[in-house]
Amino acid sequence: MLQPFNYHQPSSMEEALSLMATLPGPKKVLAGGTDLVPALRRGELSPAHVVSLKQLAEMREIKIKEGRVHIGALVTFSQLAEFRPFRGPHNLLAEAALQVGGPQIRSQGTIGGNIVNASPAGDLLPPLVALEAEVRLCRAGGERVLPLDEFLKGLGRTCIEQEEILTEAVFPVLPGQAASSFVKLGRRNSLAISRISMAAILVPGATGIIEEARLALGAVAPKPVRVPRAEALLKGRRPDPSLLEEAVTAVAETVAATLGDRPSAPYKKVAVRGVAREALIKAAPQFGCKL
Amino acid sequence: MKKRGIGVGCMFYGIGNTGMPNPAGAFLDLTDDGTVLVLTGCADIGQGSSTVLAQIAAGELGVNIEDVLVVAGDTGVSPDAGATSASRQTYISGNAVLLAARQAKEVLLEEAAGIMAAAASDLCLRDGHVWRAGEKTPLTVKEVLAACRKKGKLTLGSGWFNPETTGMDETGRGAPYATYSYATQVAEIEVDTETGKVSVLRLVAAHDVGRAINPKSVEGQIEGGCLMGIGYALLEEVKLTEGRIGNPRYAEYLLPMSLDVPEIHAIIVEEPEITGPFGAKGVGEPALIPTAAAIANAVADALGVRFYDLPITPEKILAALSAKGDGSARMGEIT
Amino acid sequence: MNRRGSGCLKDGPGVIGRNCRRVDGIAKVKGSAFFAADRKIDGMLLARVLRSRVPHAVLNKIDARSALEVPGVVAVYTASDIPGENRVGIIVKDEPVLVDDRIRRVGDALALVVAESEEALAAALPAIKVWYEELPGIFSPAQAMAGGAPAIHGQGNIQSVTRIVKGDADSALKEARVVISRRYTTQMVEHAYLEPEAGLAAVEDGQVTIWASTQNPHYDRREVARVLGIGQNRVRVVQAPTGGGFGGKLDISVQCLLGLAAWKSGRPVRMVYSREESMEFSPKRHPCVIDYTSACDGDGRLLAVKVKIVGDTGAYASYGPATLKRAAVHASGPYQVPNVFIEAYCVYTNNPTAGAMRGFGVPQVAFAHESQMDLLAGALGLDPFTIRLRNCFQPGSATATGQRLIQSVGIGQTIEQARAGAVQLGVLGGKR
Amino acid sequence: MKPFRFTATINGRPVDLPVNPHRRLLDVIRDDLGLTGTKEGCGEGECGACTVLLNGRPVNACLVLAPEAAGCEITTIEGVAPEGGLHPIQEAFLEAGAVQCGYCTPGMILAAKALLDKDLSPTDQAIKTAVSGNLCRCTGYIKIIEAVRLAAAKLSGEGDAV
Repeated sequence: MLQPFNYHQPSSMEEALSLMATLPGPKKVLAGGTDLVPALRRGELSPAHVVSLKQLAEMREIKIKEGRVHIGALVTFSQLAEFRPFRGPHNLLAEAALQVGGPQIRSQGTIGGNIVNASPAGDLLPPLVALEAEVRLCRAGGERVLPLDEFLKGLGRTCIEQEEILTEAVFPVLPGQAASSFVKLGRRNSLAISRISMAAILVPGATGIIEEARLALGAVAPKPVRVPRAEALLKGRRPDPSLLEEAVTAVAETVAATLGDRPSAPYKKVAVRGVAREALIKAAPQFGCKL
Repeated sequence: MKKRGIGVGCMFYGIGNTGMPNPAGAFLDLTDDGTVLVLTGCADIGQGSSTVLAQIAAGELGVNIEDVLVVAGDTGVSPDAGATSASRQTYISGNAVLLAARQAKEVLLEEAAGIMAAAASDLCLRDGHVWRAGEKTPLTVKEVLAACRKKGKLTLGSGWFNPETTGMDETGRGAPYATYSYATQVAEIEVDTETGKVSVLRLVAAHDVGRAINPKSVEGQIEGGCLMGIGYALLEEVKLTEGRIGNPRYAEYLLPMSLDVPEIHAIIVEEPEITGPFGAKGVGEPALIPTAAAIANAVADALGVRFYDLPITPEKILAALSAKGDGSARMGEIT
Repeated sequence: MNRRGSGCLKDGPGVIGRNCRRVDGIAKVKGSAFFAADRKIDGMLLARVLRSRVPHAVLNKIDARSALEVPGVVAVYTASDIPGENRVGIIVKDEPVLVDDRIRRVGDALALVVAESEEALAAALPAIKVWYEELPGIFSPAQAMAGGAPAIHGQGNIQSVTRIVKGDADSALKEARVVISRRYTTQMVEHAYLEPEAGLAAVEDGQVTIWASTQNPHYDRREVARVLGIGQNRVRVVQAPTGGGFGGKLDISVQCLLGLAAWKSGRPVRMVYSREESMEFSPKRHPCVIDYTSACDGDGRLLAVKVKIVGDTGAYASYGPATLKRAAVHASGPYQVPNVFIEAYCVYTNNPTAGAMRGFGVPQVAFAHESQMDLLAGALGLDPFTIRLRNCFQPGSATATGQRLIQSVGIGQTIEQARAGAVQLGVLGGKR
Repeated sequence: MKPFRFTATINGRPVDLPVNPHRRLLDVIRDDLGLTGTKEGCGEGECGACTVLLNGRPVNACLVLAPEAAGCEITTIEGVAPEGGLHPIQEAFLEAGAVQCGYCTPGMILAAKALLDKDLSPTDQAIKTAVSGNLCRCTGYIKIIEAVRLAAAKLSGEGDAV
């Protein structure tokens, strides 16, 4: 049984924003509900008002325009996983979406919820950080756009304000020749919380060298982290097994520094090597081959 | 790096409670139209006992299973069958139902013997007919039932069975179970030496169940047991702090799910138990028992490092691998 | 009289050995099987238990007056409302239905609230005031067995000891070629059946009927009758379709509380555990510490085993004594061992109760004895199948308890067939 | 808190009833509509026992606030079988021995249906993925996976060949 609250189902963005601006007392935005409803059931949250975004159909769309991908906050994990244009360079998003929960959670849970929850283990966050995504936050009479990395404050905290609604995530389209991957390590193969995850984007140049590398790790810090040392190391070089080892070591060293002495550190310091290795090979099979 | 390993686990398991009486009773009504009602206290909790008991009654009375209705686990109408535990219900309640069926059948066969001028011991029931010396006769069960009723004879049965056991004395001597089931499982696993993750690839599970009354149901028990055993070996642990459970939710107490399932090859071995109903023993618990042992041995085979505490988690594996070489991986000492 | 069923292998044509469909299958695939939580009776009340959040304490007083003022609350029952005996347990009657003197674990039932709605229950539970005096807790068998440890149940904390002695294990160890000693530890495990505990009770014509998710309706009947102080003939327990049990639904959960509530209130009452309640308060698989020594000769033939098993049964005995006894009987595995010394201790602590769970102590000892077999094989360079075949029971073998096995001894067959199966599948290659 | 008017189509039939907005779709289905085939196993989306189809997609009814499902087409286990008969998936579950305690079964069947409504020749991996949000503690999933494979064959008219 959930504790009672007032429920609102605005039929337009304006109405939603005006409710957010005017409703008194604690309020929560309801998107997919897969995290909010259990929190209500456990009594961890007891908002006076729940504002449902159900009717805001425009937030359910994925659009590609002017070189940027716009993903509405209500886009579900299933939608992301099934979105055909994400089969190519952007497949890290589809792969990450497919690793979330099980089919039921994926039909319901949304990208907006995943971002605003800001769990260190949020599956979509490393891909979005690697994609250098921004988030749009709207309020009555205004909006702001923030880089995701800046928006996330770590351990479930973000810089969203009480009256704001996150409406979309936006990122630049990757070049056509780019390849990407997402790898998640959980205790089991579905309905698992990520223990370590990694998103990798590699942009090859004309001669087969790596022109650009972007790596983002999840669940090793209060929020997803990029690995600049490993990215720099990969840049301008050709993927092969020895470069892989260098990169994996660079990732592991960065993680060791991030983890400090938390209880999971001894495990994660080592295990991240396996995750990084798999992610890099998935993004560029040449890493795995003896050339 | 991924390393494969193979491990073996064996077990035996006494069917029924340990060294103490644990009877089960059953009532059976062979009704006028030849259909059968079985009343049993045996709780079917999903393992399929009601189906197996229906098969046993049908088998003894020579009717179709569709003609048997089992009313189970209602103390208002059914006799005590003891607990659904100790892998005992097929063997013990199975025998109780068999005996109840036999008692009802004896009335019927005696009547049939009179009609046919034959010895009751030469007769049996099959497909709704009376058979004599292996040959079908035109006499139907329904006709015999009608003849019984005409004389005021009811075809009811009651049966109870208590496995023959003795208690254990203070040095443990005794025969605590009437029969034992046996099993051997072979596990093939793969360990990722970087993440410590163990994947069970294949399990071969050979179980001596005496006789499989319902083979598919036996396989179902074995497969389910194997998966529970995988959870025991690798995943599951109730976390306690000062008597308080820290992970009382499915989100925190993880069970294996469909994507974690290996190939499971169940092999049913039948070494009939002469005191069992149609030779049957039990399988419910044996299904789970050797799995963790086999997996632990497979992990040791893969890594050359043995684990002495369950569950074998990725953390323990990586810790042990990093300690390997400093003598932590001991082999058997030879004296 | 002890009657034996006969083999009767000539009978049972067709239907025996056939994959008949489950007799309860259609209702289950259609969703029409009525589990206990699906059942409703007009005028039905709902019940929920107030449970202890501390592991060990003297209970002084419960004041439910404010809870009774919550609209919709019909009654709050405590131990003094129990008309019969306030102790249940399959082997030892040591567990209160509602605590009357001492709290022995987190989750002990203190009071039962009966109300018209979930909302009323939710408001009433926190309104009940409980006074208690906390006592130091005991959270491991080692602590419980140490000299001077406070007794959780009056006498010492060792609930039971099972000893199995055969031959002279100590002398045999001296003669052995290989001796291996290891300590094995196993964890506490949850049954995690999909259906949380649930039941519904109603009183009619002086008989109380309880529909419950259970593995043993006749045991439930005995306990409810004792607790209510009425004849067993006036208690009817109907096992509702039960969504798994694995041993965890052998103990009393909702039955006595529902019987009490329906008996006292005169109205039908339903209680359904949440998942958390089920996982926190149902019995568990015993965590065990197993010290195991095995010895064999140069051919890998077992000469002796010495085993000490300590199982943490938590606050109440439940099936603990039987679990540890069974663990002892099975500790030497399906092998002929001429010299055996086994001790199994069932120990009280202030941890959650451990009771019956599928395998009943044997998965724990199997982990140990099978690891030992591989260690012995490794020491002698033997194949794991070979050492097992060399030692396994045959018709005529005697077990550790001296029981002679006459027939239906299939262990050798299972080893051979598992190996053959593994070879056929390519799990085992030619190299072995 | 004011009741919300819950209008939806459940198992092909329109429903229209006032519902307090803090109630879950699961509560409406089980308590208000008496469709108790949908089971509650955990109340937090971790077991799939309460799986229903919402506009054809599988969801955990315990995670859906009732008003969120308003206007949707909802299928529960009671709406799967044709009048007086069984759906081929239900048949297949019986035939394959995929049912033990039966508590996960309705949710499993709906998760399978969500897959087979879109794909009649799923790979084993697709089948495992389709039921990867549904816990079963009895079967080891092997026979459930077999049942879905069998159901796919039945539905694509190859039932007898399997």
